[in-house]
Amino acid sequence: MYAFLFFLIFLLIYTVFAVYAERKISAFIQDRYGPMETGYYGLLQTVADLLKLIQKEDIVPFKADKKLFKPAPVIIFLAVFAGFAVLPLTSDFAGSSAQIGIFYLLAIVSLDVVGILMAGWGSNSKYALWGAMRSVAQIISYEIPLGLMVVCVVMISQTLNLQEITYQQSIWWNQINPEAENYLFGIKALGIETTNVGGILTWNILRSPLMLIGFVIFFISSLAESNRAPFDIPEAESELVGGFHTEYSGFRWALIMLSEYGMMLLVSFLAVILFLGGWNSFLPNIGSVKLAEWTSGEPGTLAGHLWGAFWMISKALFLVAVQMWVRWTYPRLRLDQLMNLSWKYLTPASILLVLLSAVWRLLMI
Amino acid sequence: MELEAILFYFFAGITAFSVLFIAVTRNILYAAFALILTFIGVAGLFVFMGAEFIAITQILVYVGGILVLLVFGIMLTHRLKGQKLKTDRYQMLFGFLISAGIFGLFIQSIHSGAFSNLPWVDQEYSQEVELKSFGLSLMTDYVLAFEVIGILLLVALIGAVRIAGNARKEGTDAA
Amino acid sequence: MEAADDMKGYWRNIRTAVDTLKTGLKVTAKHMKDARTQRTAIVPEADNYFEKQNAIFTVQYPKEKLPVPDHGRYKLHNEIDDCIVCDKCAKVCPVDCIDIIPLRAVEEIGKTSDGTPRRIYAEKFNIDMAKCCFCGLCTTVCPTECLTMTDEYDFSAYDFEEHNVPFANMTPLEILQKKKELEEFNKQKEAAKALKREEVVPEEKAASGAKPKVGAAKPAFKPRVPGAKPKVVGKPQIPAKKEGEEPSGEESQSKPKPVFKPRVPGAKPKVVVKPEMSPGKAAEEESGQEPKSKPKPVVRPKVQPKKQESEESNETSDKAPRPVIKPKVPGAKPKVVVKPKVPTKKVAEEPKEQEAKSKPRPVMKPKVQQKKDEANQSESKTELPKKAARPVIKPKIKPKNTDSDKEE
Amino acid sequence: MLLLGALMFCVGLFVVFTRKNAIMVLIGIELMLNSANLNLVTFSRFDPQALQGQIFSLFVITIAAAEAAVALAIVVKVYKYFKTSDLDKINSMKG
Repeated sequence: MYAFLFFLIFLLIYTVFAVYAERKISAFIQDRYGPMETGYYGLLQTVADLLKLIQKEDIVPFKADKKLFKPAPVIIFLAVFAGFAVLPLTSDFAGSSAQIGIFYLLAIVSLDVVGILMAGWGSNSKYALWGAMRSVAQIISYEIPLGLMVVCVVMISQTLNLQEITYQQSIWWNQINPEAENYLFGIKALGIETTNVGGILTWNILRSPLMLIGFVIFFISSLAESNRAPFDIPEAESELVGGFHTEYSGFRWALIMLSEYGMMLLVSFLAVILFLGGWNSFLPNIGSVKLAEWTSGEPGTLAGHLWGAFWMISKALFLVAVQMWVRWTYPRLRLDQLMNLSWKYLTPASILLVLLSAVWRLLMI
Repeated sequence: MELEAILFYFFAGITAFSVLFIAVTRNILYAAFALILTFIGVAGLFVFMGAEFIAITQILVYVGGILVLLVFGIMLTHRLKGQKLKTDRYQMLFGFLISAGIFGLFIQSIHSGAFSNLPWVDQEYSQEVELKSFGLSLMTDYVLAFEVIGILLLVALIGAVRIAGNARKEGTDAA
Repeated sequence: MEAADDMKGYWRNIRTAVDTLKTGLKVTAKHMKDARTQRTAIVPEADNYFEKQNAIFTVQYPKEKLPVPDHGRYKLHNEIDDCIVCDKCAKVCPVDCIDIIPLRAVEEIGKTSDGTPRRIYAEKFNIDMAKCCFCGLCTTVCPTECLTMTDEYDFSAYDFEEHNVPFANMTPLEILQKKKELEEFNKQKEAAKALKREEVVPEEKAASGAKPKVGAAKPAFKPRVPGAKPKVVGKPQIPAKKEGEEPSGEESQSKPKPVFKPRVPGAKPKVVVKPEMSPGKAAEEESGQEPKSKPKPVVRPKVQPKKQESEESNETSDKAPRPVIKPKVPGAKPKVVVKPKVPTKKVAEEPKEQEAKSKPRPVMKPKVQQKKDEANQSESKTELPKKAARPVIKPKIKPKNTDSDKEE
Repeated sequence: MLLLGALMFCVGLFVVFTRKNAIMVLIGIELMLNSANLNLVTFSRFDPQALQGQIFSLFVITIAAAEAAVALAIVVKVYKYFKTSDLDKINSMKG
């Protein structure tokens, strides 16, 4: 329940500043300043925008299918926000530690598609319809490499529980599982035990180096999942005006944007949990210099919460920043290039990775 | 417990309502979206019966896959707005009689059937289904069925793509 | 074979993709890093012009400004003390943005800084910076170099009028005084010269007399004055504006008063013009038209070209009443400048007095009368129909004229 | 629970019987499959560790997915050919 409230508030605040950050990053990349006038260094620009959006008239096109048009943004937002339910924020603070956490997340996020379809169809606009169809085709296509990467991690971790996946990447693993052992690159034969070293060495990207590639694939697919450039053909401004949210205005539009940024954060959190050690510090213990322990409190203590939240959020925000960086670097992919990338490159690669990580898992035992 | 009961009836209500809505509505698209609601309701009920995995699979496959396919099908067969989405109904009387008759039959048999006396029924509800045991039994006892299903799915996938040809590539999305 | 090639291409694709993606990220990262500093403005001639490509380029305008070259050609400035009011700038101006009313002095009033004697006061020296195209012709042509282009480029204003910069520094009192002086001076003078000048003076007086009546009338009148003298350029504007003023002039002058007055108060001077035109046309055309548009200004430009193009056709067709007049006038008589003014002013008076003067006039009269008749009818109705009627007429005029012209 | 399953099944049946549109019929079939699932899972609740019901319903879901894919492919193809998805009008087998 607290996690629910926390994520709701955090999501709102995060979105406000993510929009600001996005504008700043894009500006810096293009040798501009970005917003400068509202507030110090333009800090309040998004707040002002938000106020404006909320005051705006809620325009519903006359010919729109109102039964579909109106609830669509809510459904999109709900689908994204429901995903936050299973995220562990710190070692002892998580929404639901459901056994099937990651699986649930994948499923609930796919509800997003329904909202987009409703919005696209209900708007009674060709741009919205095309945008929705492209968006759905894209999301479904990229769900496959995304899901397969999740499968890889699950095979390495042997659990679907997100909290447990994170614990496995921490120095506290043996607190919940006394027999726990971590080895460098996950291979026992190497003989370098890292259970108590922690840090970056126990992150999934190093527990199984294959995950490095996996992480890249996951990141690319997650960009597509959240309709971010360079995979933003669903809302390609130059051809589709605004894609599925062309007809929306005011608060409903704000909700759609909120879910887009929420989705960015969600996939970043997911990537952090699955590959980058979740709430764990990246500093390893080196001999008697217990960097890992110093920079991550014991689970359940206040320090544990603070450090955990700090690492988790800063890692996720870093990934969000990378998403923005990527967005303002690459040109938009064409539809056929998009599908090519998914079906000819990412999917085969991820299937191969699934196979390889199964083998890796055998080596880990 | 109270909350759980309320939630249970809530999901059951959603399911029943949306199912009836499908029967009544004449708009295919609304029917499709009501079907989503049905599936979500059923998924919720699955959770209450300790079948979390099935519930999630239900959402993932039905909502994320089949329904999107359905809506795409509707969009493609209705020429992207060219045609009305209404469907005619016919043989209302027969249809209603038959289904109502079968419904009555079901109700009667459910009431008269003493399920709790079946030999394999364990009276203690074991709520938590271990995900591990689920996976294990899937990969041991039912491995043949599992493989067959996999192949079936693959064949269906290829078949769908082959049938639809260039017209639609979404056939592959069902996977 | 193909498959092998394809596979090669496949791997190559992946490699190029990775390489290019990395390069792209590097480029943008570099820009992001350099965004901490700001680029300084470098002139293109500088050697290192292409060297610094990154860093923030934005100039936060009102707070920071880029230096302007000394010879910047932006806002015009007139040093009125050096100006000899030769009117050259106004003549050379391609967009007519300089508006000068000279006022002759009785004697030399001083010297400019380069020693040229000044003999004329500038009663008015306005430069409309909104019209100015910054070509700089006026500064080239200026004999005393009093008209220059400054480096001030930000002269945006909230009111359009503020772009019309006055440079004359005489007070109305002074002007009046100088005028009187000039008048006395003129009276003292004798012979034909005096006569000519007297023509100018009364006209100006009339203009000044008209000013208090209608606010909008002023700008309209002034152009006439210069127009009366040498300016051919001003003509296109003149007829239209005159039309607007006439009604007011007519009111005080001639019969149509009862008819016109009610209109005038209801509508602005400009609007009045249309009723005149419209009833005539409406009477002729009498078709059911919807009140479409108000773009009054649009009418004028159209009308004139039509007249010129279709003089012959117009004569036969009654549809283009006024247009007919003007072209005829120039064609018939050599005086281009004077006539347009005359007919318009006279219109009200002419119907009775000068019916048989020229072709155009007869054409006008019937219209005016019809208008009056109709106007009487329409006046008895409510205001709304009147208003509706006016706009209706105008749109008709244009399309019909053009259509009929083309068709004919 | 079983009642709900029965209701769903019957409505599915009703829809299949009374609609002309191929996609509507498909929706009805999906409903019927799902009601079967519901029953399977319900009974599997009484079946502690064997989980036959759940696993079977998993298979049902999978097959439903395959079925939907193929059926929709057929519907779309048929639509392209006949320009209608009304089942009554698709009555020639001349292909």
